[in-house]
Amino acid sequence: MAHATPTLEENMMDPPRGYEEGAGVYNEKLGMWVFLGSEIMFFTALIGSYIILRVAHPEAWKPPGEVLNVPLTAINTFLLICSSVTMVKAFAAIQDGNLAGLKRWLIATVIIGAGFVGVQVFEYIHLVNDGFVPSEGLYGSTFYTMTGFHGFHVTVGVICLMYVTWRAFQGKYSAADHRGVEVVGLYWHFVDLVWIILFTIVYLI
Amino acid sequence: MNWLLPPGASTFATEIDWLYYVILWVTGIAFVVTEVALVWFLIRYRARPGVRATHYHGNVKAEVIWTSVTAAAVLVLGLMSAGGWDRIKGRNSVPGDAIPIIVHAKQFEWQITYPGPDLQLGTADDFTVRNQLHVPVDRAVNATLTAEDAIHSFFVPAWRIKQDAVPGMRIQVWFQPTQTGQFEIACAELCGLGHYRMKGAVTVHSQEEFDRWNVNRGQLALGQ
Amino acid sequence: MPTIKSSVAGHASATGEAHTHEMSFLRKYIFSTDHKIIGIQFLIMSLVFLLAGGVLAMVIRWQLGFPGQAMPGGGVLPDTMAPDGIVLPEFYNALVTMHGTFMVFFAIMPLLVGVFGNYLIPLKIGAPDMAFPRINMASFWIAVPAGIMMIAGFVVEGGHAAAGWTSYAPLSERADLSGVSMGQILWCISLIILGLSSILGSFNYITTVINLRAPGMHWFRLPLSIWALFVTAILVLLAMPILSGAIIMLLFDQTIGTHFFGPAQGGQPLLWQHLFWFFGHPEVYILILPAMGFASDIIANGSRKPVFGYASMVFAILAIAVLGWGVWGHHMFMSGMNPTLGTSFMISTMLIAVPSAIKVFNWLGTIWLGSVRFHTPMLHAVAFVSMFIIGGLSGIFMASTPVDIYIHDTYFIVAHLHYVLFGGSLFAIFAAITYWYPKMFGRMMNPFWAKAHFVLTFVAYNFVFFPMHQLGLQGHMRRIFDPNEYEFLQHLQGLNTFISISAFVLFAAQFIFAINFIASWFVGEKAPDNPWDDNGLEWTVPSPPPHGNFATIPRVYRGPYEYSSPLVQEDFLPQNRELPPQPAGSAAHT
Amino acid sequence: MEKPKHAHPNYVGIFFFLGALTLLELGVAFLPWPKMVLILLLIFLAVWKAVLVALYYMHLRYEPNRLRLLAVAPLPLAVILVVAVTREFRW
Repeated sequence: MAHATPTLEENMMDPPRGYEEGAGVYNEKLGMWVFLGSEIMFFTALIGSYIILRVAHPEAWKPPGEVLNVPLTAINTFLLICSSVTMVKAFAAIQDGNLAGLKRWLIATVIIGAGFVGVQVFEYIHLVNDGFVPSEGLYGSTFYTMTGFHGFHVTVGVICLMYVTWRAFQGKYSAADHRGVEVVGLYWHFVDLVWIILFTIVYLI
Repeated sequence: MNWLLPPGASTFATEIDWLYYVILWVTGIAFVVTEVALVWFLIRYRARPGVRATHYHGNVKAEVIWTSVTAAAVLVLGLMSAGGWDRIKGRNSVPGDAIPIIVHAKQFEWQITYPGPDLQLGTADDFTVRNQLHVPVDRAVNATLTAEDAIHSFFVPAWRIKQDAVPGMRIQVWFQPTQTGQFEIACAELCGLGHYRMKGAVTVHSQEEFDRWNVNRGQLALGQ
Repeated sequence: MPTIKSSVAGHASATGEAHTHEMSFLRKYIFSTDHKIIGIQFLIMSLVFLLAGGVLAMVIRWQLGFPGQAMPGGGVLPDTMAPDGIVLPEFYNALVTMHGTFMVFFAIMPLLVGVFGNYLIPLKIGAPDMAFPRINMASFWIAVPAGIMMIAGFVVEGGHAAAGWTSYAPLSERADLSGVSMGQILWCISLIILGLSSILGSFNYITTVINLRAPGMHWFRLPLSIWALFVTAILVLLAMPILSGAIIMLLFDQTIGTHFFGPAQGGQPLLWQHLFWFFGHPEVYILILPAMGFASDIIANGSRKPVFGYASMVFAILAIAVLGWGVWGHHMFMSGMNPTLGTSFMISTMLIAVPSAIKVFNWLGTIWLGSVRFHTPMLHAVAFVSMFIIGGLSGIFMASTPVDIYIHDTYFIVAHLHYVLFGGSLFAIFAAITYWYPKMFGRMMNPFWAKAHFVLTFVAYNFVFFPMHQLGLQGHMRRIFDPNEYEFLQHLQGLNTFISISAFVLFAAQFIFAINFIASWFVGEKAPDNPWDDNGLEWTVPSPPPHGNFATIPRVYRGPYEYSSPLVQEDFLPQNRELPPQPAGSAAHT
Repeated sequence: MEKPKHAHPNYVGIFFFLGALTLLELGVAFLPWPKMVLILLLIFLAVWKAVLVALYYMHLRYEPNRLRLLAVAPLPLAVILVVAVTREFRW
């Protein structure tokens, strides 16, 4: 069981050397997955409350499309899926050591992600102008809390992505070490995944 | 001072107190056995010069035994409790001939609506009294608990009955007093500034006395 | 044997570059990324909150012991709290609320998880630091504003939150019902921030334990304290966000007029209770599992004997953690919940008694055939076991739904929870502080005063909390400002006064500990590396350990409880000591 | 140590498939079918999409088993909470 002293040339994408076998992935990736477990529980509280309240008072909700703008949100959903694929393309690029590709795809992801937030703000403004506010019964309460906190997560994701992009422009990532890209990517895809669920249960059901 | 449970005055008191004493015995024995063993081991196996502790990692057989004994004991207690719970709070536990009343809790009083002489709620002879619960002895009463503002909890210690009153919900609680006399209603759920003085008086009448009171008040209500 | 420089071995730990050069005072002691410094920072902060929570308890006990009388020194309080030193009911409600909040969230939980999670995990598993030292530092510095905000609630208009530490809606969400608005909002925001701090801490612990165990430290060689802290971190990670989510909804109900918990437009008060206790019951185990872990370590050391049934101890921890997610409804038997649901929660609650009982029997088995050294940590650990027995057994009364009808929300519950939280967690915390103090500060605590503190605390504690069972059995409700309002409680005044006087003694005894703690820091006897002859890796390094902990990552050869092993002369055998190869079959247990 | 390489999954193909599923959802949501059928169908489609994202974009498919286990561990808790509490309102 001889271990070489790790050097900078080592592949940083491997689990830490010299320790007992752990999760089989490097710390940051494991940490992000553990953190996502916590995020799952946070959205469980919000989405779970929504389901419970809706089971208790089905009459407080309107049929899909009546209050909420489904076509607009469908476009927004599509945007978020686009940003997921650009993110994963960025990851694939740096896996192959393609720094230029990484920068390109990251910028695309940041722009599309910011676009999602923009559309959501636009949607909120219109809904509020139409009198659909958080204090409008259970429908408004759950809608704004769930989509609002999702939007907050997207915003945080965009900020993190901007940081990663900045680091990419400084050339900090390589085929041997692109932990930052992968970890932020995991978070970003998770946010996309939550939106997939939210879009269905909030807008379509 | 009474060192165990105070005297009970409803049918539930018998059942709950019995279960309480059963658990007291079971846990009491467990308590004495474990604490005596603990103290005895500490004294018996205190460090003494030249005596080395036994290098010993455990005994699976002993663990299996005490695990199964504990599991059996708590499961039996659980099953015993399940029956009592069902008789007291179960969905179908309310006797059919129970007198219906409404207990409406608000900061910081109990408003009790009686059915009047016809023993039917929602009729003209219904009447409401603040902080006064009058019931006949040996007759089941079914109270519908409602709350106006915060959560309150309807608690009559002598009857061993307690039930939260939650705004937005109608919760059934029933009881059958077995002794006439005066008792107290307390609020058992923190409900704000006056929580500590949100009390009511319970009067358990004989059946005739209750009928007289009920008819009187019902006629007053009709007369208005 | 692998030799890896600790500075590079944990390439994921960002401390690497900080090892060699001198650091400024600010980087070394204030904004430190060293898990040991962060642990000590948490220790100081949570002991301050423990004291504050204790002060609140004393005011509560004054009011109950001597209702309506002017409190000595109470004149300093403003008229909105206690005019002329006489406690007002609105202040009383804030007192019970904040006593609970301080103790649960800002004292016991950080003491167990924040302090010892930070201090012990890397040292005991043989890692140079946490996996993410900077996030670890953030976790402490996020907790500080949360604490300040929680204290600030006392001075805002309308007073502090007064809806109980459980903050049952709708009382907590409507200022017109409780008379409190800003205090409750601060309570919410503070706990959301604290939740973030706890989550950051716990995902760090989990990653560290999974990925940074020294070679040879496989799962079944981990000390039980680390097992307990690891499982606790998982519970924190998964339970805290539920509380955060619930509190966010409560905050929105108060501030922007949503309708989650207010019944006016279909909100459900019971939803708050379900969410709160879905967090709250795992929280109960968060507050006891690490205590159990410390007790296991210290009792094995004090008995000079391996822990009885190590594997079943681990499985009991895991069983408690898993079952702990299915019992939350037992806090709500009287809430108007579906009675069928009540029955299932009762059965699951009864079952969770089993792993707790296994642990108690195993502690007894550990002492059996031992050679008991009565050092202060051992005294506290044994007190923990005996008090936990009482707290555990009294839990069976309230698990039984019919009996709970009577004792729910009475002082019986108060007695039970203090037997578990004070008799259990806090005695284990005292055990842990006195045990690891030499490692933390490099000096021994004065053993005489440490024992004096133990004896006084143990006696006074039982005088305070045991009679509370009796109060509860007489129907004495929790959280009532003046029991004399009720005729059926008036005969209990004498008992209440007795409890209060005992409580004052209990409180005063804690100053012995405080003075011993502070004074030993400066003038205590210098501590050797391994004052208790313990096997853990943390005792193989200097007291206090240097930055980076280990000169080389240690190699682990056996479990942590090889006391009185026949393989060596001494009665302890450190985990990293390499022994010459044994003839086959003689070293069965490792 | 050489990292076990795998060819990049067909990310773009999955992207188009996700888009198609979204369109399908939009179509299903406004069908005049019984509400319960629609709900089950929509949830099925949403979970399908979510699983695709988790397996390929979050590359859980290529991770060690214990990491996959860790990732799905919180889900039973979510189910317990929702199933138990909805029983309050549907006795």
